[in-house]
Amino acid sequence: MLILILKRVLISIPLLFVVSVLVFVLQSFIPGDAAQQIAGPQASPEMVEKLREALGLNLPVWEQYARWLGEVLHGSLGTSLLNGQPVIDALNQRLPTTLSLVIGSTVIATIVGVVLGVISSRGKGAAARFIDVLSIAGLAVPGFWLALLLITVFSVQLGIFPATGYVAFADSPSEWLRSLALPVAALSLTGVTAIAKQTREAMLDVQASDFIRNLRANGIPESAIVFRHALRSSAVRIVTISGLLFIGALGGSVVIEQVFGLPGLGTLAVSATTSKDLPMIQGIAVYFTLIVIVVNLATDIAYGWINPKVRTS
Amino acid sequence: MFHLSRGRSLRLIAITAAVAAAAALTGCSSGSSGGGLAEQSPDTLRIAISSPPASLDPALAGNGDPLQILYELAYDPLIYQLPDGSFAPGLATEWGFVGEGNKVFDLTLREGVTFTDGGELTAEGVKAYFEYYGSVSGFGSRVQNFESIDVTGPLSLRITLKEPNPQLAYMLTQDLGTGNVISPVALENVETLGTSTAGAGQYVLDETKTVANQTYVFTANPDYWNPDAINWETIEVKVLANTAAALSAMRTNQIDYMFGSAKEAEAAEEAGFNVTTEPYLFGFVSLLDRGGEVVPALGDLRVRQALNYAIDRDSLVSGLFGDYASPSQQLLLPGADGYDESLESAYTYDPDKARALLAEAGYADGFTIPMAAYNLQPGETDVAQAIASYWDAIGVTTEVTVAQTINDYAQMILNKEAVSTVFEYGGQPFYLVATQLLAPGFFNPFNSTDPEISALIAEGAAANSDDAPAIYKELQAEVQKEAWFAPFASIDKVVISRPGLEGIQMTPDSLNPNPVFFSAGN
Amino acid sequence: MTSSPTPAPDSTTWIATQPRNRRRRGPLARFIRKPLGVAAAVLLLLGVVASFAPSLLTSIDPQAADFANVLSGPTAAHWLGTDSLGRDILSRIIYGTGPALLGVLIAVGVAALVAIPAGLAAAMFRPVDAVVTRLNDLVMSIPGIIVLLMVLALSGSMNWAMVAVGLLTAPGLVRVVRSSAATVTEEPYIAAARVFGVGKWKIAFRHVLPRIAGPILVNVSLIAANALVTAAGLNFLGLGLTPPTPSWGGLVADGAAVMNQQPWTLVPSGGVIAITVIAFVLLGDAIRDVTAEGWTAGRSKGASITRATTVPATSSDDAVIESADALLRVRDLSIAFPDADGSARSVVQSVSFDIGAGEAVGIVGESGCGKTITGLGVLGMLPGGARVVSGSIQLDGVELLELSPRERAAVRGKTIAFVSQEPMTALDPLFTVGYQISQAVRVHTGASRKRAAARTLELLEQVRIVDPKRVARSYPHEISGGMAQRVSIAIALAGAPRLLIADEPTTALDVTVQAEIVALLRTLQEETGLAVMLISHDLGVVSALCERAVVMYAGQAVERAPVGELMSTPLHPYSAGLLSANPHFATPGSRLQTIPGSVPPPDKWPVSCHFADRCALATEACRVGPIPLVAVAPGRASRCVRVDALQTEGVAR
Amino acid sequence: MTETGLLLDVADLVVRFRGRRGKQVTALSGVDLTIREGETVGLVGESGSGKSTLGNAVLGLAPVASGTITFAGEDISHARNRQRRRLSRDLQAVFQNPYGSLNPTRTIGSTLAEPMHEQGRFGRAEIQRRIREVLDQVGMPADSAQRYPSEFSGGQRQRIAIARALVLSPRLIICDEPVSALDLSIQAQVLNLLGDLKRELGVSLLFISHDLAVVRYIADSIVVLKHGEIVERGPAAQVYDNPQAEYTQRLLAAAPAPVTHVPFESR
Repeated sequence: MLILILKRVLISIPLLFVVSVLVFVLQSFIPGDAAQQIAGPQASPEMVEKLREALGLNLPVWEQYARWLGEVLHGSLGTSLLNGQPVIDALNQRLPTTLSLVIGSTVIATIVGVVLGVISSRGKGAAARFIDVLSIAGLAVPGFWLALLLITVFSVQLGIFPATGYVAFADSPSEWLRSLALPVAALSLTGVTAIAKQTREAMLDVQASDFIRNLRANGIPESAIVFRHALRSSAVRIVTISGLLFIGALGGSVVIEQVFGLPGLGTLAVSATTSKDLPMIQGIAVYFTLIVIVVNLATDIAYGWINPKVRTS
Repeated sequence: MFHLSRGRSLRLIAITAAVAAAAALTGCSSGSSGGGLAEQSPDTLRIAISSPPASLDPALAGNGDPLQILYELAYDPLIYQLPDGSFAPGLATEWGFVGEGNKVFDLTLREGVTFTDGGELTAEGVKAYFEYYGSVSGFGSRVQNFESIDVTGPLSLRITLKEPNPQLAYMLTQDLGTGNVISPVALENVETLGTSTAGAGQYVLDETKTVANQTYVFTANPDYWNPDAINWETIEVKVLANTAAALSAMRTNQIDYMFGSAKEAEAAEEAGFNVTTEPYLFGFVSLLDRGGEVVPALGDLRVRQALNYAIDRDSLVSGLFGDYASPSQQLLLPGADGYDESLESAYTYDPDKARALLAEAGYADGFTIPMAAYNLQPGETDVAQAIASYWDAIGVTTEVTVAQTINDYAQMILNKEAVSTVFEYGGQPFYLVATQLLAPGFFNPFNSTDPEISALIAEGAAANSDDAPAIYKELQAEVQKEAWFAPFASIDKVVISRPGLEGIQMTPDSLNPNPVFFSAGN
Repeated sequence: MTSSPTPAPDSTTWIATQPRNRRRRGPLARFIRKPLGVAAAVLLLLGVVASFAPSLLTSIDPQAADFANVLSGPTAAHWLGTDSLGRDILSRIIYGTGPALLGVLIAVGVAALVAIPAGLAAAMFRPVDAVVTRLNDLVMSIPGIIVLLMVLALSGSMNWAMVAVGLLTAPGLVRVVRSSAATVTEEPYIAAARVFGVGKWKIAFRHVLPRIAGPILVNVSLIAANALVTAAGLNFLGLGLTPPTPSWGGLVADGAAVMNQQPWTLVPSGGVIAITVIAFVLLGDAIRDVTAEGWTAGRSKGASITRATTVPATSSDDAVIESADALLRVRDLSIAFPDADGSARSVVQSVSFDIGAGEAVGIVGESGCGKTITGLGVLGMLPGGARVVSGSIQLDGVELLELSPRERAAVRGKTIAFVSQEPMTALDPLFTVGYQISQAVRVHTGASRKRAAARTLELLEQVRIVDPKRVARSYPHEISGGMAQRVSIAIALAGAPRLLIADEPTTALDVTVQAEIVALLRTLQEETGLAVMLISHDLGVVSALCERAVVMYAGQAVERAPVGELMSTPLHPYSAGLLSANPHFATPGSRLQTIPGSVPPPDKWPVSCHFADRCALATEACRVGPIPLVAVAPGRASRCVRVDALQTEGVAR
Repeated sequence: MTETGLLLDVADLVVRFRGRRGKQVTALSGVDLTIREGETVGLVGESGSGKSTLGNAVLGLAPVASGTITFAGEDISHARNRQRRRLSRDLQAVFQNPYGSLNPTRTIGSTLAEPMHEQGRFGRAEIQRRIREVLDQVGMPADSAQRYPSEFSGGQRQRIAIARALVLSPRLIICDEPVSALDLSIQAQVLNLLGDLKRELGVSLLFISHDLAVVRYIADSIVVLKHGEIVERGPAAQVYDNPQAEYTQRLLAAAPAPVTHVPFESR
C-alpha cells in the first residue's frame, strides 16, 4: 500500500512537468499578450513594447519556460504580470474558497446520493423511478442555470442565503456555511444524481450476489447485510464516482464561482486566461493538477481501505 | 436501464421543472421583497463594481465609475472636486493659471502630509510622480503636454504646457485622476503598486483581507491630514460582474451601493432602495472609417448621413433604457458647454430618406459594416445589436462582434478590423471630449481629419471660459454635419444605494460620486 | 425398438422444443416501438432542421429588435417571449441550435474517433495497453477547464473548444471501451476467430465492437450531454460565442441579466438545454436497446404478479409419505413467478417431501427443474417477485408459511442453514473469514466478541481446517476454493442448525476436493445429527451422501425413492434416462442412451405429463390430464402412469 | 516415433505466462503428446493442471516458450496469422462455454461462413451449401442459419459450435471441456454427436475434460496432467481401470460415481 502511494507520487512529478509544458506551449499560440492588457487600449506601441521587455515576454517560449522552471525550483510560481502579486499568494488566498466549494459539493453529493441510492435500492418502483427522474434531471439541468434559480428563490425571494460572496471559515463558521449553501447546492446536483444512481445499481448488484444471499440465508440481520456488507461492497464504485465528481466539480466551480461572485481559483482562471496573465495561468494549472493528483491518491487509499485485495497486493 | 419507468420519468421531469421554474420565477416578478430592508451600517460601506482594475497603480487607472473608485479611496488628489462640481483643496492648497492662454499653472502643496507608506509630500515628489505618470499611463499624453515642471520651492511647482489646456485643474481632481499623487517611497519600487496602496488618501488597502480582482478591503488611514473627513471604519469593494447579481446581493444585505442600469432601476426602487439618476453618458456609434479606407461606402457623406437617418432613437431609447435615457444627436450631455438644443432635429428617423441617400451614393443594394462592441458601460452591446437591426432594415448588413475583454476590443479597433463601434462616453467639457474623440488616437484610429473641425478644436482650447461655448457649439454642428458619428442618446447614470446611505449626489459637472463623501447619516 | 440411425435421433425434437420462434423485426420497426426514443429522435431531427434551415421553423429574424415588445413574456406573436431588445426568444433558440449541435457533434466525434480505437487496441494488445492506460491517466489529470479556457483564448472559436472537450472526455470512454472489450475478448468465440486466423483488428471491429455497442452508446450520449452543457456554460460566461450570435448559453446569460425584470426569460433558455440533454440520453438508450434487441431474445424484468391468477390445476400428491415425525414436511408446494403480463407462471408445482431429523435427502434434476427454487422456498427467500402460491412447509410442526417475514428470518441460520454452490463468491471479499464466522455466531448466540472469537476457532476446527487461527485472519481471496467451502459450512453451523440446505455444494470444485467436502458433510451429519437437503444435478454426489432422493423434472417431483433403489430400479422414465445418459455406465464406443430434447421452459409445460414429449414410453394416456404422484412400492413414489411398462420393458426403445 | 499417420506431435512443450506483479508462471513444463489420424486423445486434469493451456498452445492462443508443436509434419509452434489461416482448414476447436462460444451479435449463418470467408477461396453458393451441410451434420435445421445465438439453448449452441469447427473439414478438433457446462441429458446428446463425427468423418479429437468418466467414454487414449506435467498416459481402458500413477488413482477414487450397477443395459 505504501509502495503504491509512493509510486503514485513519483508518477505525478512528470505529470506536473507535462501539464506545465502543455500550458506554456498552448499559451504561446495565443495572440496578444499581457503587455497590451496592462498598458491599456490607449497606450502607444512603443510603450507596450517597453512593457513587454520588462516582463520578459519578448523572449522565446523555451526561455520563458526555463525562467519559470527556475522560479519553481526556488519554491516560487512567479508573479502576476498584471499587478505583480506573487502567484502563490494569489492562489493560496483563493484556494480555501474553491476547496470549500468543491469538497463541500462532493461530500454533500456523496452523502445525499448514498442515502437516496440506498433507500431506492430497498424500495420498490416509486423510489427507483424517483432516482431515474433525478438522474436525468441531474444531467439535464445546467449548474449555472440552477444557480440562478436558487438565487432567485432562496436569496431574493426568501432571503435565507446570501446571493453572492464568500466568508472565510475563520471569520465566521456560520456565515461560511451560509455563503456556501447555494453554490454547493448548485454544484452538487449532478453529483447527487450520479452517486444515487451508482449506489442503487451497486447495491442491487451486490444484493444479487451469492454472499449476500448466503448471509441472509444464514440469518444475518437485514441491517447488517445492508449497511455492513452491501454498502461496503458498493463503496468501491461510490468512491470511484466521488473522485471523478470532485475533479468534475473543479471544472464546474469555474462557472458557479462566477455566478455567485466567489473569490476562488475558477474566477481567477477565467480572468487570468482572458488577460493572458501567464504565470497566473501556469500556477492555476499546477494547483489544479496537484489537486487532481491528491484526489486520485485519496481514492487509491480509500480503495485499499475498503478492499483487502488491493491492500495486500 | 429502466425502460418501464422512463415514460413516467420524462413526464415527471417536465412537470417538476416547469412547476419549479414557474413558481420561482413568476413569484419573483410579481412579488416585492420579503420583509424590510436592512439600514445602512454606520461602520462599514460595501460597494459593488462590475469590473476590477487590472492594477491598483493609480498611474494605470482608467477614468469614471466604477474604475476610479479604488483610487479615490486610497489616493488624495491634488484638488478635490466636490459633489456640486466645485473645486476644493486637496493635497494642493492653491492652484491656478498664471496669465492668459491657459499655459502656465502654479501649484502650492499642503504642509505636513505623509503617505501611508511613510513618504512625505514634497514638490520634488510630485514632480517625480508626474514624470512616472507620463511614462506609463494610458493618459500619459496629458502629462506629455507639460513643457516643463519647475520645482519653485519645497512645496510649490510651476507647470508649463505645450498646448493650452483649460481643464488642467479638473484634470488634477480625483475625477480625472492625474493628480492622485503616489508616495515618493513607493515610486522607488513601482512593482508594489499593483497590489498595495501608497497614497495620502482617507483609506488604506488591507492586503490580508483583499483578494485581487474579487474583494478589496480598505480601512481608515490613521494618519490622514483631515481625520474629521473620514466617515467609515471599513470600506469593502466587491467585484460582481453582473448587475443583476449585484442587485440580488443588495437585497440579501451584502452590498450597500452599486452602479446599475435601466434594467435594475425599477426593481431596485420596488425593493425599497434609493435610486439616484443623472444624465451621465452620451451614447454614439462612431463611424470610424470616414475616409472609406476599409469600407469605401463609409467614405461617402451621404452614406454616413443615411446611417444616422436609419436609427429610430425614440423607440431605441425607450425600449432599451426606459425612463433612464433620452434620445440625443449630439456628442455632449444637455447643458454641457457645446450642447445646442437646435441640433436635436437634424437626423429625424426616416428610413426612406436613408434608403434614398444610399441609393444616391450608389449603395442601393447595401454593404457590410463590421462593428465592435464591448460592455464597458451597461447596455453597449445591446445598443450595438439594436443599431444593427435598424441598419439591416435599410439594407446595410452589420456584423457585430462583441469583445470578451477590453483588450480584445481595443485590438479590434486599432487593427481596423472594426470600422464602427458603439460607445457610451462620460459627460465632460467639450475640450476633453474633442481631444479624445476627434483627435487622432484610439477613438479615431483612421486619423480622420477635417480642416474645419481641427481649427475649431484649437480655437476652443485657447479660448477663455466665456467664449468657449459658442465655439464648441459651432464644432458640434460641424461634426454632426459631417456625420462622423451617429449619436443616439444621453443616458442616465443609475446608482442604487441602501436606505440610510447619504451623500450620494450627482450634478452635471460631477457625475462620479466619490465614496469618501458618503456617510451613514446621523 | 431398435437403435436409431444417424443423424442423432433427437434431432427432430429440436424444432418442436425451440423456445422462441418469433418473427424478427427490422431495426427501424423495433425503434418505432419505443415512444421515448422516437420522441427524442423527432426532437433532435427538429434540431438538425433548425441547424441547416432555421428559416423553415421560424419566420422571425433572430436579430430583429422590436422595442415596442421588450421582455414581453409568451404572447401569440412571440411564443416564448422576447428578450431585452424585443427579439423573439424562440427564433434565437432555433438559430442557436446549429452551433450547439455542431459543437456536440464535434466533441462526440473526436471522443469516439480517439477513444474507440484506443480502447480496443488497449484491450487487444498488451503492449499498447500500458501506453494507453498511462496516457489516459495523464489526460485525466490535466485540468480540463484551464485547457478549455486557453483554447478559447487561443482560437476564440467554439469549435476548437469542442475538439478540446472531445479530447478531454475521451479518457472516460477509453476506459469503458477497454474494460468492456477486455471482458468480451475473454469469450471463447474470440478464441475461435483467432483459430481461423482472423486478424486482430478484424476481430476487434467485427466481433468485439458490436458487442460493446451498448455501453459505448450510453457513454457517447452522456458525452454529448456533457458537451452541450459545457458549451452552454462557456457561452454563459461570454466565451466562445458572443452576442449578437444567438447561443443557448448566451440566452441564459441574457436571462440572468434581466432576471429582476422578466425572470421568464430564464425558462426557455434553460429549458431547451435540459430538453436536448434528455433527448440525447433517451435516444442513446433507445438505440442501444434496438441494437441489442437485434440479437437478444426479449425478456421482461421487474414485473410482479398483479392479476389474481389460478395456478394450472395439478394433481395433489396422493403418495403416502413415510416418516411421521419429519423435521421438514413439505406438502403440495407450488411456487410461481410473475409473467410479463402480471399473471403467475408456476415454476414449482405440488412438490411434497419429508426430511427426518438427521436424515440426508437429495433433490436431483437438471437445471430448470425447480430444485433451487424449492430450496429457496423452504428458506423463505424466493427471488424476484416469486411467491408460494399454495402448499405447506412445516418445520418441526410449525407452519413456516404462516410466519411473518421477521419470524421467518429468525428461523434462518438458527434452525435452517444454507450453503451455496460457488465457494469463492459465497463469502464477502471485504471481511476476514474470522469476522464472517463470528458475526454469525454473535447473531445466533448473542455471544460476546471474545466468546464468539473462540467459537469461531472451534467451528473452523469442526470443518477440519488445519490452521484455524491463520485462516480466521485470512480474507476470502487468500484461501482456496475447498477451504472457502469449508468456511461457508462453518458459517452455516454457527447457529447450530438442525437442517442444512446445500445447493450444489461441490459442483464448482475439483473432483478431489469434491470428495473431501462430501466426506465432511457426512461426518458433520454423523457428529451433530444435522439433517441435510442436498440439491444436486449429480447422482454420484447424491448417492454418496443421501439416504433418499427426490427427482424433480420441470417443476414437479417425479420420483421419490431410497437412493440405492433409485439407482438400481428407477421407476420414472426421466430418472432412468438420467442414469443411462451418464457416461459412467456407458461402454466406450457405443452410443449413449439419450433423452431427446431438453427441459422445456415453464411456459411450455403441459397440464399433463411434463416429460411426455421426451419420453419413449409415452402413450395417449400420458397427454390427457395431470399425472399424480403415486406410491408404487414401499417408500417409493412415481409420477408416471407407465410404471408397469417401465418395470417390464426398461427404457429401451 | 516413426508411426505413420502421425497428425499432431507436441514435444517438450513449455508455456509460461506473466502472472501478477510480472512474475513468470509456468503453466506447462516439458509436455509431450501425440495424436494420430482418427485418434481421440483424452486430456484429464484438475483446474490449474494446464490441460486447457495445452489445447490453447496448439491453437496458437497461448505463447510457446520452448519445445515444438508439429502438425502434419509442419512446425506450428509460432504460427502467425497467415499460417494460422492455412492451418485452420485442418485444425479446429470447440470450447466449453456454449453461451460465449458464438458471437451473439451475428447470425449463425455468418458465424459459420466466417472461416470460409477467411480462407478466401469459397464462392457464395459454395458457402451456403456447406453451411446447410454442416448444420445437417450436427442435427440442426437449415433455417438456423438466419437466427441469432440467443434463440438457441445451450446444447443447440454447442452443436452449432461443433458445426463451425466442421465447416472447413478439419483433421483435428481440439475440444476444450465441450460438455462440462451442459446438463446430463444434453451432455449425452453432444457426446453421441462427437462419437458419430469421429466414426463417420475420421476426424481426430483432443478431448480436454476434468471428468474421467466422460473422457474414458470418448477417448482412445488418456493423458493425465498435473501441475503442468504428465503423470500418466495410456490406452483409455488401461488408465481408467488400472491406473498406475498415485494421482490418477486418487482422481478416480474421488470421482463421485453412482455407487450401484448400471440399471438398464443399453445396446
